[in-house]
Order: sequence, then structure tokens, then C-alpha cells
Amino acid sequence: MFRDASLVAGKDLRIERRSRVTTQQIAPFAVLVLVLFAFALDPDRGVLGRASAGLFWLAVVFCTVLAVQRSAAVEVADKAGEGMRLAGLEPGGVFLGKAMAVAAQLALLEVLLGAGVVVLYGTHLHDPVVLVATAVLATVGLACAGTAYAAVAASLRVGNTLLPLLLLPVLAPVLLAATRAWEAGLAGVSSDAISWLELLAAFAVLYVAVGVVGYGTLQEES
Amino acid sequence: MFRDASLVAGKDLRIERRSRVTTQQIAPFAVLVLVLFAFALDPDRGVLGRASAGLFWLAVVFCTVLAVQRSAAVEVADKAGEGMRLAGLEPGGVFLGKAMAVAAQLALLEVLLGAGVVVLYGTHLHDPVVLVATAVLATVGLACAGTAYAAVAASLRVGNTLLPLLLLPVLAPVLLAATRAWEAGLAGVSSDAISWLELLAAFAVLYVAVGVVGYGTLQEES
Amino acid sequence: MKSVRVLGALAVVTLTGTVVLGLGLPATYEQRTYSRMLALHPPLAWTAYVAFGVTAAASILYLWPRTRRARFDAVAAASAELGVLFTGLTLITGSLWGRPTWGVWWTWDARLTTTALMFVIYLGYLAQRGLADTAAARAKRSAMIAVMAVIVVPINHMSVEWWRTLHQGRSLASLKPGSELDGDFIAAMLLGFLAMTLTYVWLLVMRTKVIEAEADLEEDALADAIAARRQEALAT
Amino acid sequence: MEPLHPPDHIGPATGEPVVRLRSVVALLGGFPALAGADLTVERGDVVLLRGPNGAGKSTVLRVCAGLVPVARGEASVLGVDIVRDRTSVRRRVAMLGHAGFLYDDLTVRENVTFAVRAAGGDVATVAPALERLGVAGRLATTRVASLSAGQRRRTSLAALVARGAELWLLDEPHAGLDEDGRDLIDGVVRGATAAGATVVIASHDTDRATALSTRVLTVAGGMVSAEAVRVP
Amino acid sequence: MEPLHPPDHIGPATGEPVVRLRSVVALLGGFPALAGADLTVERGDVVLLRGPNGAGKSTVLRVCAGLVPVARGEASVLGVDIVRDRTSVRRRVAMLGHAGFLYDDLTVRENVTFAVRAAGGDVATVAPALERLGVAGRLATTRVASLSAGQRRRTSLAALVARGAELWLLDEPHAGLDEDGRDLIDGVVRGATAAGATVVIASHDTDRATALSTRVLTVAGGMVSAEAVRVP
Ligand code: HEM
Ligand SMILES: Nc1ncnc2c1ncn2[C@@H]1O[C@H](COP(=O)(O)OP(=O)(O)OP(=O)(O)O)[C@@H](O)[C@H]1O
Ligand SMILES: Nc1ncnc2c1ncn2[C@@H]1O[C@H](COP(=O)(O)OP(=O)(O)OP(=O)(O)O)[C@@H](O)[C@H]1O
Ligand SMILES: [Mg+2]
Ligand SMILES: [Mg+2]
Repeated sequence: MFRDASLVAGKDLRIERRSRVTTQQIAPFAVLVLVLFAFALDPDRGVLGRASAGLFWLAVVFCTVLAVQRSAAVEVADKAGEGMRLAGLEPGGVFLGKAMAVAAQLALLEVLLGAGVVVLYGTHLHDPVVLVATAVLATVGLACAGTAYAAVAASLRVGNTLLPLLLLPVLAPVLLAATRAWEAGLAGVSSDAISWLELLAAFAVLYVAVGVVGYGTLQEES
Repeated sequence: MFRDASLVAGKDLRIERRSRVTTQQIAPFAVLVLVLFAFALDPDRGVLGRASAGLFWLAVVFCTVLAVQRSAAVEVADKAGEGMRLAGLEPGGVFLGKAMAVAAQLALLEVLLGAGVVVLYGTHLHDPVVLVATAVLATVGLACAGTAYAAVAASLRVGNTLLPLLLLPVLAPVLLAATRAWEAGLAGVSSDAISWLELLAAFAVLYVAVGVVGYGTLQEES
Repeated sequence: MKSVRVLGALAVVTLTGTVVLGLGLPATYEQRTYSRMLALHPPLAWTAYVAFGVTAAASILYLWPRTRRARFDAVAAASAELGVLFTGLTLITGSLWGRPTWGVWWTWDARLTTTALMFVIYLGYLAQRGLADTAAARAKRSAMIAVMAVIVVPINHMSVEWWRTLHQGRSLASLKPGSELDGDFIAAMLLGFLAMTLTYVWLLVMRTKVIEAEADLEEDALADAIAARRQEALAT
Repeated sequence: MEPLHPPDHIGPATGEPVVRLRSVVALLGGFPALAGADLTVERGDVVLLRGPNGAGKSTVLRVCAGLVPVARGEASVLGVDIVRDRTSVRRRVAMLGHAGFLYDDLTVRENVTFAVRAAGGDVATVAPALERLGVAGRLATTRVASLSAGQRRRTSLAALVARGAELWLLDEPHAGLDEDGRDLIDGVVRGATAAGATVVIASHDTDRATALSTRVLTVAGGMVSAEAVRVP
Repeated sequence: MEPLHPPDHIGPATGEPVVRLRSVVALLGGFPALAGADLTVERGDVVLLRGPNGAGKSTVLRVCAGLVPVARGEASVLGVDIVRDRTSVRRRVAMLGHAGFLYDDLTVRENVTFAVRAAGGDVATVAPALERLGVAGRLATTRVASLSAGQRRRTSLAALVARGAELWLLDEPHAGLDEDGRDLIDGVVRGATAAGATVVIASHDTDRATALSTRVLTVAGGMVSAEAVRVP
């Protein structure tokens, strides 16, 4: 399964490198989102300062949506995804691979956004340990939930389910936990972060598990 | 030209009705965005209340990106857009038609988001006249700028994800003006809104004009 | 060619002049020596405006079928690159100035934000120019984008009026005898503007030549490609 | 093979040709898909373009339809100089590409109706066209996404038949169609020429296409060369 | 037309058949694309499925590849009951569909390499396959997005040739290929059978395909019926 995963991840990342979507398009978009937030919430630094954790993660979530859309579109064109199924790749592996590729791109974007938050919102990144731990766990959660969501959205073309309605909000808890954990980290009270980190870890495990087990079904329905 | 426009608009709206992308993917996304904002900016209603205008329009802008991406994707599949060019439809008409279809969807989403803002952020929609006027002008501006840029993005291999980069900076001024106008409206000082409405009107006219004139060029190079 | 060298010389002279005059500026009470930025920062910003204006103009000339020349596309591209450069310098000098005066490197002031926006928009313009495509296609598409993008300039210029802001108002526009800016500040600012503009024009001319040279190289490459393609016929 | 001499010296030169390409170069992503192509098609001709994969057949058709810009050389279609203006000729041309120009989410009838109305045609022609291409009845109300390969192809053809044109550009019209589908194509082509239209076909199904055509040209290495003349 | 009697009474019944469909019903979006199809393919057979557009040929192949679930009836491929488990058989089957399963942003070589590694094949087989299908050289490093229709098809075939399989399902393999491309297909099929594989072809290019095949069956109205037996 992990062989398949690395194979698929490698393929997706190569496609991304080829089309330079992440570096040339999503990344500037990410920075832009920060700017727009700053716009939307008055130039009153008070808000920006307090909200910076939340805004950071919101930006990440929006990038997730874009990255995942792209990752799904790649498989729809010329039925490439069907080709992978025909090759007999393990669905779990395919899921992991695509999620890993998305996660890799998100990680890159988070570094960028982190820098952006520091420069634009004047946030000080206290307690890097907590922040990084949060980032890792949250990224896994987002990438997996997103990849699963993409599969559903793809299969939506055929059977008109209302699944997205149920599935999209799974991102919300991750966002909440990540935000709270970062707020704790930024405020320097790492102890508060622990419980949130545990929650994030739980989500990550859950979504990985659900994805690995359920992706086959989602795939076959499309 | 207007014959072509209504023809294309009808076609696009019918496709949306069929595929239910707006109702089943974008609408949930829109609501999610509001919810996420509520999460991200800790449930201290003060912030939410003050920022609600900005958040509303930010959500609208993100929906615009999605709606416009979809509207472009429809023409890419099976080279349908090429078919329209072969039919000799007036580019200006095609532009207006697609923009109208997007605007219609945005209007629908704005109603939804408006309700969301009231429910989630406890905003009171004072001075409906200003709010509606703003919404109308802003929607036209967003839809036109979006459609024009979608044509640009479609003409590049990396289509969809380049769109945000090109699109959002141009949308940002509209976002700003709309936000300020709504803030004025919500605050009940309609007089302040006037200048913003003028600005919005200017944007709308500009983007419509540029689109109608330039769409042919954009289309041809795809 | 000679004229270009003259241009370059003039640019250098005026630049040095600006520096001298700028350093010569008296240290004002509230700003101390930082007020000398006045000789640098506004001129940079205005030159950026000029550059983007030129890009838009050249683009319109390209789009108009009668006046369509490959050169206008080259000019548009070169001018946009320089505009981004000058905008970047504006941002840098601005925040260097902001640190001592406002106590922050950056703040969500309208002027600052719209400038940043201007920067991003034209980065986007250059990014899409980078994508592989046939010359004509790239030229037309870019021209369209340039025409649409240029509206950010007036927005930026008016932003200080439209939004209450920390940033200086449009003092020159509202300049009258005995206004708060005193004589040699204005002189320095104007000389600086002249210097920047000359530098800009000089760089523009040279950069345009380079871009056109690159285009010629592409032409030669095409000739070879055509020959190779014809060979395929013999193969079958 | 090298082009002997421009094919127009061979074909019957009666008045202004419908298609006239002179050493046309067309670039696709920088690659010279056409490297100096010469082609002359007279009114009423049925020209077959044959040649190896990647020779440039589709590109020739797409240039004639005004979809691909001409980088060098002269080109005129139906008397319009497509180097200067490649849009105004399109409404008079009916093109069947490798792609079908169909909207997956619309039904067969909706797709054909849209195509006809877009081309400014008369909607009354839709029903007969669907009938003729065997996509009436159940299929007429089926989403195109759920058609079989051949049924998709038939739908695209129905759109062309319904709108009609002065110049028909058919890129591998026989591909994916069953026997009577191919007979249908032949019927459509004959009908078109009978109505005074001109047809250019790119096809690998040489036997059928040759039987159909008045002239056979070979495309190779981005060039067109005369090969045989068949008196109809 | 009505199925006379299940084709397996005709074909040489040697041991466990490779494909065995018994009154299979397959639904596509609620529509019975297969309405009780019977098909038996013995090891080493080259079976040609012919029939009108929309008859169900592609669906038969997709069912055999485990892409379409069997709604009713019995079905086993390579000894695996695909009604229960339709995934495990896939790795042993090579399918060429109407779509090519290619990634536009990857080059020809990258696409083929990925396909081979995904199927657990040996990467050393890639280069020869590209060579054999004439997509080596310049094309090997060209993005698939910019290939011609036939070149795309050749790339998809190269992937299959490189990975190999016990059962080949070819949906209109000849479509879009030039003369020597079609000869290539014939070579591929002969090679496969020589290596002890079994082949099922759906095609409208009947002359060629018939010459190639040991049995010709007709698909119509979602049913398969025996038509002729050809002694190889
Ligand atoms: C990153 C921070 C800054 C940015 C992006 C910025 C940007 C600009 C721009 C775009 C202009 C041209 C205005 C126009 O005429 O349209 C300008 C002009 C000017 N800036 Fe800044 N600026 C920044 C910081 C500052 C600071 C800190 C000061 C001094 C306290 C300052 C003083 C001025 C002055 C005096 C002008 C000339 C205004 C006029 O006479 O029209 N700027 N700046
Ligand atoms: N963007 C591109 N970059 C490089 N080469 C390209 C690009 N686009 C097309 N080509 C090449 O140009 C040629 C296109 O030819 P065309 O599609 O007209 O072939 P064709 O004669 O229709 O072939 P087929 O019979 O396979 O349809 C092909 O050789 C293809 O490889
Ligand atoms: N979602 C669907 N809803 C309704 N009908 C469908 C759907 N999907 C497929 N069909 C029908 O099922 C049949 C599919 O047949 P299939 O694709 O196997 O045809 P085929 O024999 O391959 O035809 P061709 O020769 O054109 O490829 C077609 O008649 C098609 O109209
Ligand atoms: Mg072709
Ligand atoms: Mg089929």
C-alpha cells in the first residue's frame, strides 16, 4: 500500500511541478488572502493581532480547497483516475498518495503564510514547537478530509448526493482546534495547547483511517 | 449581441440546474466560510459584529472564484467553448451571457449569505436600500471581472488555479468599496455610502465595457 | 544609440544631484533626518505610476489593429517589469520611513495596502507573461490584462482621499504658495522625480531592445524547427 | 515526401477557390504543426486529406476553420483573408473535430438546439436532423455525458447537419461510427455537395473516404502534397 | 436481434474459460446497457465484438475489466467472480478504452512509466514499447496535451504493451490510427495471443478486426449473440 502511495504522490507532485500551479498560482493567492483579510477587517491592528491565528488557518483552509480541486481535476481529465483503478493500485494507497501530495503543497504554503503573518500582521511566532506540531497534525487532517471530499465531489457528477453538505464542515473542527492551539502557542501558554493538539491528532488519525478504508468505495461510485 | 447573450446565459443556467454544482457545492462552501469565520474570530460577537460586512463580502468573493472557475470549466470540457466560437457567436454576447449567468448564481448565494450573517453574526440589515444597491452593483462588477479573467485563465494550460491570482487583486477594490458601503449602510449613515456606490458603479461599467470589447481577444487566444 | 548614452548620462547626473540635494535637506523637528526620504520615496512611487501608465498605453496601441506592432508589446512588458521594480522600491523606502515615523514597518493603511495590491497585480501580469505560448497570443492576452490592471493606479493615488489614512495626502496636487512643505523639499522631490523618470526611460529603452533581441532569437529557432518538421515528411 | 508542386495546378480551376493556402506556417505551442502548407480547394470539391499520425491534417482543418492563427504565408477561405480576420468566416463553415463541442450536462436535443440557435439557424431543422442521425427518441432526452462514443459522434454531426454550411471540415468523421453510421456520413457529404457546398475530410478510413472524394491529397511533415486526381 | 443460443456451445470449450458471463445485466445511470448478456471466451481466443452504436460493446469490456458492477447474473473473469470482487482481477487485465487514461501535464515517457509501475510492471519494458509504437524520440519528451489524436492513442497502447496482461480488452483499437498504426495493433494482438494471452476487441473496422479474430460475435440491445465461427 505504501509503495502505491509513494508512487501516486510522486506522480502528483511531478504534475504540480510541471504546471507550476502551487508555486506560481496558489502561493500568491495565499498571500493575497492574508491581504484581503487585513482589508476586510479594518486597519485596526487590534483585531488582526488577536485574530492572526484564526486568519492564518482560514487562509490555509482556502488553499486546501484550491489544492484539492486541482488534485481531483487531474484525475478526471481523460479518465486518468479510472486508469489508476485499472492498474490495480490499492485505493488506500491512492488515497494516501494524493493526500500526501496535497499535504506537501500545504506545508509549503504554510511556511509562506507563516512568514506573511509575521510581516503583515506583526505576529511573533512564540513557542515554535507547539506551532509546528499543530501545523503537522492539522495539515494531515485537512489534506485527508480534503482528498476524501474531492472524491465525493467527483462522484457527485453521477449520483446527486448531498454528501458535500455533510462533508465540508468536517474541516471546521480542524480549523477550530488548530486556531485555538496556535492562539495558546502564540500566547506562550503551551499547556493550554496540549488538549487541542490531542484533538487534532484524533482528527488526523480519524480522517486517515476513514480515507484509507472508505476511499475505495468513493472511487468505485464515481 | 443581446440575443447571443440571453442564449448563452440560458444555456449556462440550465447546465447549472442540471449539475447542481452551485446548490450542492458552492452554496455549502459559502455557508461553511461564514461558519469558519465565526470559529476563527473567537465567538466574541464584538469582532464578528463589526467585521460582518467585510466577512460577508469576503465570502462572496471566494464564491465568485468558485462560480467563475466552474463557468470556465464547462466550456473547456469537450472544447465546447471552441464550438461557440465556431458558431460565430459575438464574443461580446458570449461574455455578457456568461457574466449574467454567474451574476444570477452570485445573487442567489448573496441572499443565502445574507441570511447566514443575520443568523450567525446577529447582524441587523439596516437600510436595505443601500445594501441591495451595493449588492447589485458589486455583483455586476464581480461577475464581469471574473468572467473576463476566466477567459484569460482558460487560455492557459494551468487554467483554474491561475485564476485567483489574476482575479482577486482586481476584485479586491470591489470588495473594499462594497464592504465600506455596507458598513455605512449597516451603521445607518447612508450618506457615507453614496461615494462608495459611485465607485462601485464605475467599476461595474468599466468591467462590463472592457469585457464586451476585449472578450473576443481573450477568447481567440485560448 | 548615441541618444541612449546621453540619456543614461543625464539619468546618472540627475540621480547624483538628487542624492546631494536630498542629503542636504535639513533635519525637520518631528522627523529628524528621515525627512530626507522625501527626495526618494515619492518620486519612486510616481515613476512606478508612469511605468504602469506606459504599459497600459503601449497595450492599447497593440490592441488597436491599425497600430499593432510587436514593439509595443515589448515596451509594455519592459515597462511593467520596471514598474514592479519601482513599486518594490517604494514599498521598501516606505516601510523604512514608516518604522521611525509611525513606529511600524507596515500597517493596514489604505495607501500602503493599495500599493501592495498594485505590486501583486503586476506580479501576476508578469507571471502570466512567463507562461509558454505563441508570441501573438501572449501579446494580446497580456495587453488585455494590462488595460484592466491599470485602474489600480488612480485608485492608489486617490486612496488617501477615499480612506482616512496615516499616509501623507496628495500634497503636490493641493500645492499652493506657503503650504506646509517648504521650498527645497519640493525642489528635491521634483528633481528626484525628474531623475527617476530619466532613469526609467533609459532602462526602458535598453530593456525593450533586449526583449526584441530575444524575439529575434525565437525567430531563428522557428526556422530550424520548420526545417526539422519538413524532414518528417521525407521519413514517411 | 516533397511536395511536387502546389495542388491547384491539378484540380479544375473554376473561379475563386473556396480554400487557398500558400506556404502556410501554423504554430501550436511553438511547434510548427504546419511548415509551409499549400492547398487549393475549388467549389464543389470533396478533398480527402490522408497521412500519418501527427502529419498535420487536423491542423489544416483547424486553420481553415479560423481556429488556429496563421503565423506565416497567405490563407483565404470562402474569399475571406483569414490571416487578417479569422472570425467572420466561421459562421459559414461547419467543422467536426476530434472533440465534439458538446455539453455533458445537456441532453442531445438541448445540445443540438443550442448549436443551431448559436449559428443563427432555424430550430425547425433540429428534429429532422436528430431523426436522420438516429439520436431521436429516448436518446434525444438523454444527457450527452451518458451516451456511447458513437452516439456522441452522431450528436455532433446532427448539430452540423441541422445548421448546414458552405464549407464542411470533417476530421475523421467515420471514426467510432458503425456501418450505417458511415453510410450516413457518405449521405451527408453527398447531400452537402449536391447543395453546392465544399467538403474537406481528414480520415484514416481510406477506402470509404477515397470512394467519397474527388481528390486525394497526402499530408506529411506539416506539408500537403498532391497525390492522385479522381474524376468524379 | 435475438441471441440464438449462448456462444460457448460454439467456441472450443477447453478447460475453465477466461471470461464467462451468464445473462449479465449492467446498469449505467439506471439504464440497462447490458440486458442479459452471455459470453464465453476461452484462453487464447481473439474475440471480435461488433454491433451498432450504443449496442453495449464498451459496456461488455468495462464489465470484464471490473469497472462496471454486475447488477444481475453471473460473471467470472480469469477465474475470479467479479460479481463479488471486481477489483482484484484488474491488475491482470489490460484495457484500452475510448478514453486514454493519460495525464496531460506529463510527457509520453512519464505517462507510460507511471502506468507500468502502477501495474507493478518492470520499467525496463518502457523504452522498447515507446520505440515499437513510434512515440520515441521527440514525442517521448512531449507533453501528452500537445499530441495529435493518433499519437495519444499510440501512447495509451504503449502503456498496455509495456505492462502486458493475461486478458486484453481493446475498445476500438484501430480508431484514429494510420495504416502502419493499425498494422501495429495487429502485431500487438498476435504477440499477445502467442504469449498465451486472450483478447477481446470491440471494433467497427470490421474487415481488419475480422481478419484478426478467431470468433466474431454481434452485440445488440445489450445482448451478445454468436454469429460466425472462423477456424484460425
Ligand atoms: C510601506 C509604506 C509606504 C508606502 C507603500 C507608500 C506609498 C506611497 C505612494 C504609492 C505614493 C504616491 C502617492 C501619490 O501621489 O499617488 C507615496 C507618496 C508619498 N509618501 Fe508614501 N508610502 C509609504 C510610507 C510613507 C511614509 C512612512 C511617509 C512619511 C511619513 C510617506 C510619505 C509620502 C509622501 C510625503 C508622499 C508624497 C505625497 C504627495 O505629495 O502626493 N510615505 N507613498
Ligand atoms: N503544443 C505542442 N507542442 C509540440 N508539438 C505539438 C503541439 N501541438 C501539436 N503538436 C504537434 O503537431 C502535430 C499536430 O498535428 P495534427 O494534430 O494536425 O495531426 P493529425 O494529422 O491530425 O494526426 P492524427 O491523424 O493523429 O489526428 C503533431 O505532430 C503534434 O505532436
Ligand atoms: N447514464 C446513462 N443513462 C442512460 N443511458 C445510458 C447511460 N450510460 C450509458 N447509456 C446507454 O447505454 C449504452 C452504452 O453502450 P456502450 O457505450 O457499451 O455502446 P457501444 O456498443 O460501445 O457503442 P459505440 O459503438 O458507440 O461505442 C448506450 O446506448 C447509452 O445510450
Ligand atoms: Mg487529427
Ligand atoms: Mg463504445
